Amino acid sequence: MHSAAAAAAPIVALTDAAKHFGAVRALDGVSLSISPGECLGLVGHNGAGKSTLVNVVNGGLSPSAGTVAFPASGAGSALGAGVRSVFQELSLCPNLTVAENLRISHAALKGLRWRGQAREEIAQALDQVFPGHGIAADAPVDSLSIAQRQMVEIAIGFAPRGTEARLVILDEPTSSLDAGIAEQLLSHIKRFCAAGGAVIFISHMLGEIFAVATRIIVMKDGRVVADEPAGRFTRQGLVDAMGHVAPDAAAVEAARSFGETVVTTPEGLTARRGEIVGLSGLAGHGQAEALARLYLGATSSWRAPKAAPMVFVAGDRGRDGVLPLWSILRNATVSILPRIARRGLVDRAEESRIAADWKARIGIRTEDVTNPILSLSGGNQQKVLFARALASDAPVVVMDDPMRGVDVGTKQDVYAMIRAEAARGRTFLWYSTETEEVCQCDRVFVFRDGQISAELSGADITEERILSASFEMAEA
Amino acid sequence: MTLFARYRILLPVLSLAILLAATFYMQPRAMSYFGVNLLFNLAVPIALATIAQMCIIMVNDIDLSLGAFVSLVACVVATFLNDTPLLGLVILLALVLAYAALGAVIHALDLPAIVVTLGMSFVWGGLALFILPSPGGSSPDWLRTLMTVKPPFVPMAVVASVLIAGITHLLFIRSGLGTVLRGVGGNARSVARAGWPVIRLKALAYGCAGLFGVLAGMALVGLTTSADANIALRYTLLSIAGVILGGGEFTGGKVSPVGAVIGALTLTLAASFLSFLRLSPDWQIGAQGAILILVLTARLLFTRRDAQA
Amino acid sequence: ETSDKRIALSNNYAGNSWRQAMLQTFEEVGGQAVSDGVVAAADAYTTSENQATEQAAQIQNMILQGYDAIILNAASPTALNGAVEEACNAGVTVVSFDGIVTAPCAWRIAVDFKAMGREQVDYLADRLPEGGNLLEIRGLAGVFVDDEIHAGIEDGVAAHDKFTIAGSVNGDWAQEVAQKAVAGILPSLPEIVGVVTQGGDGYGAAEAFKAAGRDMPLIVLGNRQDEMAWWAEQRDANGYETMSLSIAPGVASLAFWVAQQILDGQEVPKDLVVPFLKVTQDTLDEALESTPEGSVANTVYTLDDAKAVIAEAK
Amino acid sequence: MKLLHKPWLWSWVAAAAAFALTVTLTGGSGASELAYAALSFGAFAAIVGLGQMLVITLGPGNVDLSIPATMTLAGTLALKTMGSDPGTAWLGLGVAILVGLGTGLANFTLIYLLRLPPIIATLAASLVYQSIAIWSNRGLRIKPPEGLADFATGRFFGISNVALVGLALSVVIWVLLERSVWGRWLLASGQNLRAARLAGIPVEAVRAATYLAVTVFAAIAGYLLASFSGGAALNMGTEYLLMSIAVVVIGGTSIAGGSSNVPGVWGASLFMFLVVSMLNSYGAGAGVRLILTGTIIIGIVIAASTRRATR
Ligand SMILES: Nc1ncnc2c1ncn2[C@@H]1O[C@H](COP(=O)(O)OP(=O)(O)OP(=O)(O)O)[C@@H](O)[C@H]1O
Ligand SMILES: Nc1ncnc2c1ncn2[C@@H]1O[C@H](COP(=O)(O)OP(=O)(O)OP(=O)(O)O)[C@@H](O)[C@H]1O
Ligand SMILES: [Mg+2]
Ligand SMILES: [Mg+2]
Repeated sequence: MHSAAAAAAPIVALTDAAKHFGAVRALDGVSLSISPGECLGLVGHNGAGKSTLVNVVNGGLSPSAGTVAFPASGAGSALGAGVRSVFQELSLCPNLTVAENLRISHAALKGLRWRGQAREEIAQALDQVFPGHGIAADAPVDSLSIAQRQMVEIAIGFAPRGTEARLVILDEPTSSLDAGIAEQLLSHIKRFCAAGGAVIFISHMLGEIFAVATRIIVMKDGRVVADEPAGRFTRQGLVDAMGHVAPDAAAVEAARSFGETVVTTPEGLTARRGEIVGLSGLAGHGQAEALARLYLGATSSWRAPKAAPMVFVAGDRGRDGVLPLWSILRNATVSILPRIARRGLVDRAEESRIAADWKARIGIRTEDVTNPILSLSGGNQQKVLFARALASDAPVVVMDDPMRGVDVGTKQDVYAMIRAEAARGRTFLWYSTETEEVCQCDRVFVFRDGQISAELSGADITEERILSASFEMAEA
Repeated sequence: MTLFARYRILLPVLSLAILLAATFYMQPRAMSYFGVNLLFNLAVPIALATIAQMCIIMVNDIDLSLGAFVSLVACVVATFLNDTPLLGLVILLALVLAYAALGAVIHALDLPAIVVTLGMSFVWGGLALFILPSPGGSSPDWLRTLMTVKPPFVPMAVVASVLIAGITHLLFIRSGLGTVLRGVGGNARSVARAGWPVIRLKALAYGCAGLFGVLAGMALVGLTTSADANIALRYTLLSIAGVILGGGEFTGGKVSPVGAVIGALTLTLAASFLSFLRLSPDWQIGAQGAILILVLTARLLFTRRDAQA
Repeated sequence: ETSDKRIALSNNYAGNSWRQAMLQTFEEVGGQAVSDGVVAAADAYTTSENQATEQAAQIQNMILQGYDAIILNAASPTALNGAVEEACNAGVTVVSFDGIVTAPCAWRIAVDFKAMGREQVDYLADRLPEGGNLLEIRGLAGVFVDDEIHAGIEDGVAAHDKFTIAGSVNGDWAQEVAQKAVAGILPSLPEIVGVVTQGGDGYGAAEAFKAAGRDMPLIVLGNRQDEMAWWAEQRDANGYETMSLSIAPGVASLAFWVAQQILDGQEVPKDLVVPFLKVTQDTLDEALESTPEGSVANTVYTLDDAKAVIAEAK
Repeated sequence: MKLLHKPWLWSWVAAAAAFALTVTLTGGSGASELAYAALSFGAFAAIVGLGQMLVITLGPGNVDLSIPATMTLAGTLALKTMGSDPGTAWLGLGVAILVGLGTGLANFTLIYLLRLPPIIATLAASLVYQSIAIWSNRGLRIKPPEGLADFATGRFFGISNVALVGLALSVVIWVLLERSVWGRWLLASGQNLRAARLAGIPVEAVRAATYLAVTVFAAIAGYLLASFSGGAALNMGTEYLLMSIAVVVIGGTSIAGGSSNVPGVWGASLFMFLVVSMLNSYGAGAGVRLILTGTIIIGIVIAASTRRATR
């Protein structure tokens, strides 16, 4: 299968492409070509330059050096060459309906009946990629859950839109999808490539990469460090190539003892002192809402006590976490200001000390913590949000899918940090779309339709048990 | 309740209906062809100005110069368009293009629209003073005839409002290009990524605002028969209030042309309703504020907002 | 016989003491007339902003409310003509005063604003035989009254060529604005011998001159109580001498009686002229005494005054 | 060049240019007079501008249109309470501040409880305040007590007292914004209200405090202005509606929220006074004056923004 693909002219060819942001070499001389029928898995640590590579390919950024060409179509622009992108951060127009969003990327839809055509086309695309999706073409996007939006965006990426999609770039498309939906996407990618399309698939979930990629590229610090057919990699080999020495997936320790119950919610969610409680189930079934309610209920919009009772780690960075005008330093310390203030004034020496400490502890990739937070890659921004929460002494930490876009190596570090903090008596409530993370927990609540459908603990926490609890009532 | 969330237009319609019923109850004389026309004819230029403001709010900007612009247009219409129609037309066209250029500049240099339009309000005002240092001019006859025409059964004001609402609905909600324009307000980046020249879209939105501003100025002169440099200054705030009353939002490209027209009618009617109440002069001004608050509070009663921060 | 007739006052602005005095006079005179059974109603309406469009709507509402006469202090002499014509067509009598309208069907009780400007310069010419530089404080740009008074002042300066207008600022008829504008232009001006104003901004100008440490020029005042009090103070201290002139807010009562006469079927010419109210050095104490603190010098017109004004115009 | 990147630079450059142009007209004489006038009148704009700046820092859509009405109401009620009696200056100040607190509280109640957009809420509320001012005093102009009037028009070491009050308030605001926890909270809320709330910031308290601060500042300005100009008038605040917004944005504060700029407010306030003085001095009519003022405002914004972009 490989030789057939290689024979055709590549859809896109990069030669020595580089992109510099000031001193940062986000992309440092990459040569790469993608042929029809290929599914390219792209992996690398946070800030390796994956998103930058994608933006150079699709024309969003022009390279500082080197060239980007589209030999197969001979077109001058990515759009003309049939290159489509699904971006790491959601990029639909929330005020428009699903069908209207298709119209944005499908300029050829014209005439009086364009609405009907758009509806039909998007419905078809959704049916094809995500059978049984349950998304109406006339629904305004802002009424959809984050997973549904991601699905719409992927469907628009694959939709015919007048011309044919030759290369679809998916930048961490599964980060907010649950396992079942992600599975649907993976099988669609396989079908698409088999039919002669090409895909660049970026993910930090190595399992997914192995499941779909025909070729895997590993990036590190703006360079390609490995580029081989998928079959030549093992999981460990991949992790080594990325430059992380991942500790063995830590086995859950034998049942620990916990303190008194410190959290109870109307849904029946409980957590004890020192416990790591997971929230699982299909995406969009009320886990995030339950956590937000819990957090907003426990804290006040009117008072900020010196010792906060609870802190929050956001997963949807842009919406819930990052303060975009500020430096890394100020973003990291914003939650602990009352504690480090004297007579209402911030103690700036203490602040710098704490920020430097956490930069080291959590490995934020930056030279200077006074750089703007937006100069960090997605995953590194996420680490800042972790630092913000862990730096406070709040006894309860609420985490809303906090590992979105965090690379494998960092994840392991963070898991360890969480366990250490839990051992010191902190309680964690952790919603995740990834079963692997849920398995790190002491106790797991599975959500379905906004209610708890199962409570698992200890050895019961297995992928099968969780999946069956997620679907149980659906089948009934 | 979800009914109101789903059909945002219901609420503006309902507030207008209630206010209208109250007005008719207070002043039965208003319930006639003649009465309805008197109640609403001055709402026609306001409705057009509100649509103009909506075009700007649609792309996430706000226009603080609209009132001054409509005043300038009124001065041009009452002088040049009346005396030398061709020159007048050229000037009006130039004004529309100036608005479009403004949109392009704001986008290209990434300027805050609120400041640029604040500055432009001085410029428009100064130009208007040049044209009409003191009130005067007169409406072209055809315009006066058009604005005072008496169609059978339904008064001009109602016909005009329905036409404005219908046409702008087609233009901004139903049409493909209108959808893309709203997309610019929703997420300009994704529109740009889809290959649209956002700068031209912004220019188009501003150009539309300029066009409707010009129409507002013309309608106004047709009704008042003459102009002065300060004639429409209050349209700036009135148009913003109209867009919001009509269910629009300041950011995110959420606007409704039909709602905007209804908002303009509601604002006009609210003032009439108050004058039928015959309050003491001390409180007449305050009552206008109170009724604005009241009508908007209805939004709270019906549309439940996310409890989240 | 007008005991069943209803009269409304359409007012476009309430934001200064002149307008407040006007509203108060109308309330007193109108209220008295209602309780005497002369008319059935005399209601005052004020718009929230000083805008012709809003006032046009107000007039249209008055038509709907079935008033028999509307007396009108207009935001614009021409921009209300559409609404005024609607009113006339509906059989409503429209009497405009102070801010008059040009619609042919309406009555006008006008002040000769041009003469007001001219008289100021004439007075200065009298008092300052050797002439010199003048500072002009104008009102709100783009408004009819401002243009008229300004034209009168220009006429006056043309007639007395010993005067030149060294500087001109817009004071928007607000004391704070005038004070600020004068303070801003003063540093660049040569010696000023006289200040011509449009009323209500003389005190602001005086404050600005004082703050700049300049010699106090001859400032023509505008009948506000605080201006006159300042004048009296200066007079007592150093013999300061000037004059003050403006239209009396009580002209609303004149308009009321004129409207009543028209409704009564009397023959009334369309154009009436009302003299402005002038305060001189001799009448200063008298005027100060009769003006409430913080208000404006006023004259209340009676039915007989109205009849006299009508007779004079015939 | 670090200086060239300061957002407040351009308003100061423009103010200096307007000053120089006016002074050249007279060949240098009157410079100190002009500077004194600019400082004292600029101070009123700066005081209301500082308040408006805090509100604008709260992010898009946050603006207070009730400033003129609050100034008028505070001036009116304070002067009515004092009634020209000597020794009542502090009482009057207290009344003015109470009025500011009252209108701010009312504004925020509309914004918070009724969830009205601030533009509309403050606009509508200001009509009510205007009515209260009319009703309470019928437009009568009461003179301030003599001592207070002397203070308001007086000077100390050659700088007008009003400007000194303005400068003192500016220093307080500057320290709050740059150093205090409250300032951090305000700046964070302005960037992303939801994220700020989830980071544990008491965002409603911050918003409430800000909406109270702006009206208190407006009230103080109204009190001073009424004392400065010999009494409160119903229209005394009118010109500060656009002025308060203009000085904030010309001064380089981002309208998108989350960043604010105290020196810029002063530069812009001086500029707004000096540009009118300059154009008046050159004999420009109202039309020319407006057109040039508008053009210069846009010019400053463009200059400031292209600097930002090349950073
Ligand atoms: N606009 C920008 N300005 C400055 N630096 C940038 C900018 N965009 C990206 N960078 C830097 O370029 C590097 C590569 O970032 P990129 O977003 O491509 O990483 P990534 O591999 O996608 O990481 P992640 O997995 O965390 O999304 C990072 O160090 C980042 O800080
Ligand atoms: N650029 C803008 N100009 C004017 N008004 C704006 C602007 N952006 C937002 N607004 C409006 O100002 C109001 C307050 O803004 P704020 O950011 O606090 O909204 P919000 O209360 O968070 O909105 P929501 O709850 O609807 O998401 C909102 O009604 C918003 O629509
Ligand atoms: Mg990335
Ligand atoms: Mg990532």
